[in-house]
Amino acid sequence: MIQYAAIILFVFGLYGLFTNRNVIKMIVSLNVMEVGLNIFIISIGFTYDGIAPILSSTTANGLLYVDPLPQALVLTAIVIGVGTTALGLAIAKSIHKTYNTFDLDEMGDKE
Amino acid sequence: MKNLFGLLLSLVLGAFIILALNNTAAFPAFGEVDLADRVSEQYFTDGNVAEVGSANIVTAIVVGYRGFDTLGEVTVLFISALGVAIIFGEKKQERLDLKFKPNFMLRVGSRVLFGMILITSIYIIFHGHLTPGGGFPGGAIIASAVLLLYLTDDRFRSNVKGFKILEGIAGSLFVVIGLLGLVLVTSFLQNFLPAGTVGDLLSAGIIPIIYVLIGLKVGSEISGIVDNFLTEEESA
Amino acid sequence: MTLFDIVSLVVGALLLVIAFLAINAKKLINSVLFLSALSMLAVVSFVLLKAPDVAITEAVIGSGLVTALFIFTLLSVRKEETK
Amino acid sequence: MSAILLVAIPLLVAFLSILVKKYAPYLLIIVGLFNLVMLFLLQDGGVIIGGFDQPLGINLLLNLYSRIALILINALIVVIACLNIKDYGKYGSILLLAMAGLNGLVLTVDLFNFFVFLEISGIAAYLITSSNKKPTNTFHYLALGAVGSSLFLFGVIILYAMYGTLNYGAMIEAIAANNNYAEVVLPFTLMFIGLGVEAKLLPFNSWVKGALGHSNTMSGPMIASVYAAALSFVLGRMIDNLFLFQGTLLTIVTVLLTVGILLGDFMAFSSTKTREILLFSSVAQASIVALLFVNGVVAWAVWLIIANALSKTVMFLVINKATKEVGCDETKSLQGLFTKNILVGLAFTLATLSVMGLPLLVGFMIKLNFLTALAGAGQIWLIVAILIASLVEGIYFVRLLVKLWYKGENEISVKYNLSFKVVFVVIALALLAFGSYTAPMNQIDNSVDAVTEVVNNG
Amino acid sequence: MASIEYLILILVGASFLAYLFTKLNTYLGSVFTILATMFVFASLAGYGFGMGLDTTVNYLPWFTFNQTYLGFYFVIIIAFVYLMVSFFHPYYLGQYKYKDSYNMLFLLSLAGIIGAFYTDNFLQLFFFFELIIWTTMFLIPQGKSREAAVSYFGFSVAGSVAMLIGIFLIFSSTGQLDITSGLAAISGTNAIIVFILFLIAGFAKLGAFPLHIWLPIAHGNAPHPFSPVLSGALVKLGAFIGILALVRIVPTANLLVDSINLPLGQWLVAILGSISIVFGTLMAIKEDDAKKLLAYSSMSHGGYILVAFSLMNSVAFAGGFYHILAHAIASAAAFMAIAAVARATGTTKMKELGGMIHKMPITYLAYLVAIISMAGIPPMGGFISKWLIFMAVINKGMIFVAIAIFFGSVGSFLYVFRPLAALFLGQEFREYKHVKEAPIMMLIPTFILMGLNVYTGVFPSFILNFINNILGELGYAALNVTSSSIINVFDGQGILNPALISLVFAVGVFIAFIIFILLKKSRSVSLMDTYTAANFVHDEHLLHYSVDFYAPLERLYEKHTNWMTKFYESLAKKVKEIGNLGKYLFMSKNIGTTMLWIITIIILLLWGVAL
Repeated sequence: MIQYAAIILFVFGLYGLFTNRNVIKMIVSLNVMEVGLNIFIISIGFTYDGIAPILSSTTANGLLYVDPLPQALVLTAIVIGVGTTALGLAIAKSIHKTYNTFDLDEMGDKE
Repeated sequence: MKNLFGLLLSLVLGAFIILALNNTAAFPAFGEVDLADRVSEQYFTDGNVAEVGSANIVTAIVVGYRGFDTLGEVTVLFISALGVAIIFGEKKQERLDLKFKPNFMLRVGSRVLFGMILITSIYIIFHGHLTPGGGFPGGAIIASAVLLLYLTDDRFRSNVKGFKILEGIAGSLFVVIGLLGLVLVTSFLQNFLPAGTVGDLLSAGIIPIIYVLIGLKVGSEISGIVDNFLTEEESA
Repeated sequence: MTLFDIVSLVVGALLLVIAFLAINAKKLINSVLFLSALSMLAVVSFVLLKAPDVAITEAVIGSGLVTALFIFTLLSVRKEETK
Repeated sequence: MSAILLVAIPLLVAFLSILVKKYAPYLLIIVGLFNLVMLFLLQDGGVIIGGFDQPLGINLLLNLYSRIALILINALIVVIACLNIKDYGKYGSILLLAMAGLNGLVLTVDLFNFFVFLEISGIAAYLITSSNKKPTNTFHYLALGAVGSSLFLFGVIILYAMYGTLNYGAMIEAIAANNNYAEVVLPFTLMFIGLGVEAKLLPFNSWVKGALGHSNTMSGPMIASVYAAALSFVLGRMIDNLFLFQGTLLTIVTVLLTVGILLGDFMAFSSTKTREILLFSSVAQASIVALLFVNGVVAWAVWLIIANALSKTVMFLVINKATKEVGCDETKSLQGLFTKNILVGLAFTLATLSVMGLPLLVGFMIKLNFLTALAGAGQIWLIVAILIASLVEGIYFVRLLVKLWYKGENEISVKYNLSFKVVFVVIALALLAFGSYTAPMNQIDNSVDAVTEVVNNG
Repeated sequence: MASIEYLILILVGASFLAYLFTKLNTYLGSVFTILATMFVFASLAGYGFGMGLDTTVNYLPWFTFNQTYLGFYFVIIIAFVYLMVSFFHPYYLGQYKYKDSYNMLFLLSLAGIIGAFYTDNFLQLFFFFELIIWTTMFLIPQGKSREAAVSYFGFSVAGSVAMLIGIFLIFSSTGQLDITSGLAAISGTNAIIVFILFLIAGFAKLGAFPLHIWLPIAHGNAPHPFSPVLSGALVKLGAFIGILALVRIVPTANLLVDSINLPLGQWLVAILGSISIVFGTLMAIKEDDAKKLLAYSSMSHGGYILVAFSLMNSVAFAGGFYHILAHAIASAAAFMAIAAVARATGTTKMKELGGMIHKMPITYLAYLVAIISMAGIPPMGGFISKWLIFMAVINKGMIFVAIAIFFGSVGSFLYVFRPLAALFLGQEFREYKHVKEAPIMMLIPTFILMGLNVYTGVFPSFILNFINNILGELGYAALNVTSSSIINVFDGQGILNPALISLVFAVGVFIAFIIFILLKKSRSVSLMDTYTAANFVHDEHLLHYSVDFYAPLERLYEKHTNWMTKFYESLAKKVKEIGNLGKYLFMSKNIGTTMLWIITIIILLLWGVAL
């Protein structure tokens, strides 16, 4: 269920980029897409009855763990997403400084 | 109209992706993953666990097996911090004013809180190889502590230059540790310290060291970004 | 239907609704807040999916710092507009 | 000594360079030269990182294919950096990171690591275009780039879920073992489109117009030559080793690329701005390269990438410098640019003729050979499309050349520094030399095939 | 021992030397160019006739060469035109912007020509073709118009693109890249396509209908010393490609046009050739610029060549080959005469000129001889070739083609006479008082060409014997030529004795000359020495007819002359529109558009997998 929701979230991100002409909203859409992708990545490593991939002295060997690799990947992906978002926002701010609006449609043909 | 059309089209796309995944035999159904089919199973073998020495397998992967990814990820953050600075320009900047005047109590309170948050973050970073957490959340928490100071004190300006130096040195040390691995053992980022006992605080070889560096770097980078966002060009 | 299924159904539905609201919100600030909420829900789903590391990171970075950055951007702009 | 240094050293220096900002461009040049020396010293082979061999860890692979790509990338970055020390010195750290990112992109054989480097080089590219001072265009690039890399990651993750590995070689083997074409359509589609955004393939590349249409002497050649070359190289490797383009997927990809070739040149034909002409022509060229990879014409695709990167460097440098001084890039206002700069004009002309594929220059040999290869594969329709496009291309380039060589209404004077001229002459001579001496090309022909095997064995 | 590779390498080397020398001194460089061209022509003439060139030298990897009579025939004619034209260089280059590269590219293109006709491999053929195109392309804009180069290049490359597609079709269906065996091996539908593609290439280079519009633009605007090369030499490349297609591939051999026993493809080409003749003639009649007029005449002569080579018998082929030579000489001479006039007066517009005969009699004579040959009147070379072609056409019974050819001949009188009348005859302008005859260096080629025009008309046997060699090579019967130059075609149906005709003609001219001497002379008057409406004339007005010479005739078709040009213009516009559409669809500033494409394409690609 969550996996499907993740895919739809990803698609929503694309949809947001398709409809919105506002820079901030586009960055929001990108973030929605990233959240969707992250959940999807985690979901492909999930196992019913699996436990978090942390070994401890109390747990014996032979337990069922969820796949740790996707989690590691998502850690990386989240931080990368932050980098992109920060940069996007910085650009958005400088767009606002130049055109005095966030809306790409309202900028007119001012080259 | 365009809105609806786009929504429909993207929902169709979503449906197609879901259908395609369902039609794919090799794609495991949700929750029915068999680790034996994957590389991941090998991360749990005793030999590998002992070699890396980290109880948190995710940490073992992030810093150990796929440490190179993490270096790249730190670089992404670094480059975007750099980029934010370049885009905002390097002219003299002044702080963004706050709408309200913070009183004395708030300021002192936030200082105390700042210390506590910092300690938490240090804990998170140092236990990264044992419990969930590690360099990234830890670093982010450091940054949020700095953010707290920004929000509660309208005259607060962090030492941006200090962040830069910290950032640069932490990053360089990361690479240097990697290169030490290359020189001392055989490959880049290879562990050259004893792995210790799994579950101990002082275990997992270079993993805690690297996580500390990552924490510092992430913290200073995000703080730098926050600082950049909270300042603006001096209005002449 | 297990508890997990029910919770995940609710979380999934909420995710979709909030994402839709975030994308289609009229006001930018609402959009940003919905995004933050979305992030929080993502944290919930990460916990559900047994990924505590990711959950912590997402909680701090995704719903905390990113939202802060968004809001600062909007704030600085609003200040300019009022000038 | 290991190929990891090609990535690690630029990263280390980049981290340090923010402490000594002023010297960043000089550091960049030193690192670039160091990398070039390393590239001639290093031996072929895989590199293990972190002490864990694949599939547990991440591997790099240096072979002839990646070596060629790396030499080209690093050399061009050094050249571009040398020419722009004065004007764009503060982008030194960014260029260092771009170098690290692109080197990693070419070297890595791990799909997720590939994504990380794609992001590093991508963000560096957004920042490079931000030097154009056109924030909307940079944002356009950023948004599409982010979508592209997300799509790529999506594809990679699906592949991981299916085959349980992220390593290139292991993945290829797993796919071959599974041998079910229909299963891999979804991930390959997503990955191809994701890479296509960055590699300037047609329906996904609307960022090109803004990013290159207002480029300067740094961003123009960086994006149009270095990035284009690097992404073509990695896309080529993906297409040739990993992607199983068959059936509908093959048809649609071929159609897309063919349309890209034709429309790219048609769009250039209908442009009056010099930089737009150049950028649309490079869109068409990128599609040709991808099409060659799809059809397995690896050796000539590699040569085409190299020749294009060299020619486009010259062309963008010449035009962007002139545009900066004249203040407008309409072909009309650049008329007579070469009347005073005969040497520059000759280099530009040779570069253009090479792109057009006229004899005595390397472009001709490449064109003839890849067309022969396509003919051998029975792809007569592709030949027809490519040739029609190159007819159109020839016409607009000749129109442009004639305009630039003969005086218009206004006299314009553009001064090119000595360093620019040296670069132009060296590249033009290289284009001539490769064109008349064909032996090394035949060598590559054999060795690239061997490379494919090395990659397959991981 | 002369070798083809040596010649090419020498020319390439010489071209760079020419660049340096010209940079030092225009005159020096041009003289060097003359010497280099002369050397090459001499070596070709010395060794080539007997197929004595060495093909075994192999310094250039990848290149292999092969001598054929066919190739040599073209090479020697073109090299000769190059040599003649190079004599003009010292007097013209001074006025061009990039004179140093002019000489360089001139010599490089000659190297390309030698390579093109001596190669036995398709890809090399293409290589040399492209080399010729781009070297000559940069020569054209040094003249009047910049756009002329674009038009020349566009059509040339369209031609070579068509040829290359044909080559690769041959390669992919037969695996052959050798010219002779490749063309022999191709069959079936592919053969038809290759035939068409090669003909497109030939038509484009030859400037035949419907690919002719570059011809007047390029010829008319090219630098004066380059127009003779274009018309006399480079256009013949098209004839070469046309011959490859028409003679070597007979794709529709079983699709005969019954009444005349000719393959359908060849028949269509003959028709198109006739259209070229008629169209060129009509346009030439209308043209005001002397060079453009000659350009249209080249088009119409290209039509003759096409007709000749589509008739599939040795008489026609011989006529075609002979026409290639005759037209090369005649049009080179004509263009060079006009170049000389243009150099002296600075214009080629007929309405601005007149009376040059008094100032430049030798040039006048050269032009006169050239147009006599062009119009196909004895005793010039053009007569022989046209006679052969007439004979072949009539023998085939192709009425319409025959009508076109006769029309072209008659039309030739009409148009070639106009520049003669307008430029050389009539009254002279006062502003051209200072004009002198061309310098001696320019008169040398003028005399040589004049002599050759007559020689080819009076003593064709040497050349026809050589053409017999070519015919043998192509697998056709030799033409019956006696040593005293009596030509006998179709077993006595047509017998031509050029020497006799020339003698008769000479006697006639002599008688006319005597009458001219004996009768009262006309008085030469200046432009002002007249009056109209009882007033003296104070402005200079030309009183001879040089404008609207054939106004009533022109009125018949003036509305229908440029629809071809319009077609190409609209084609270019269409391409531009598609480009703009592409920009709108794919290069929009709107990110959403690209997202739409991404979504759509993924959906499209998943169609099969998802459903």
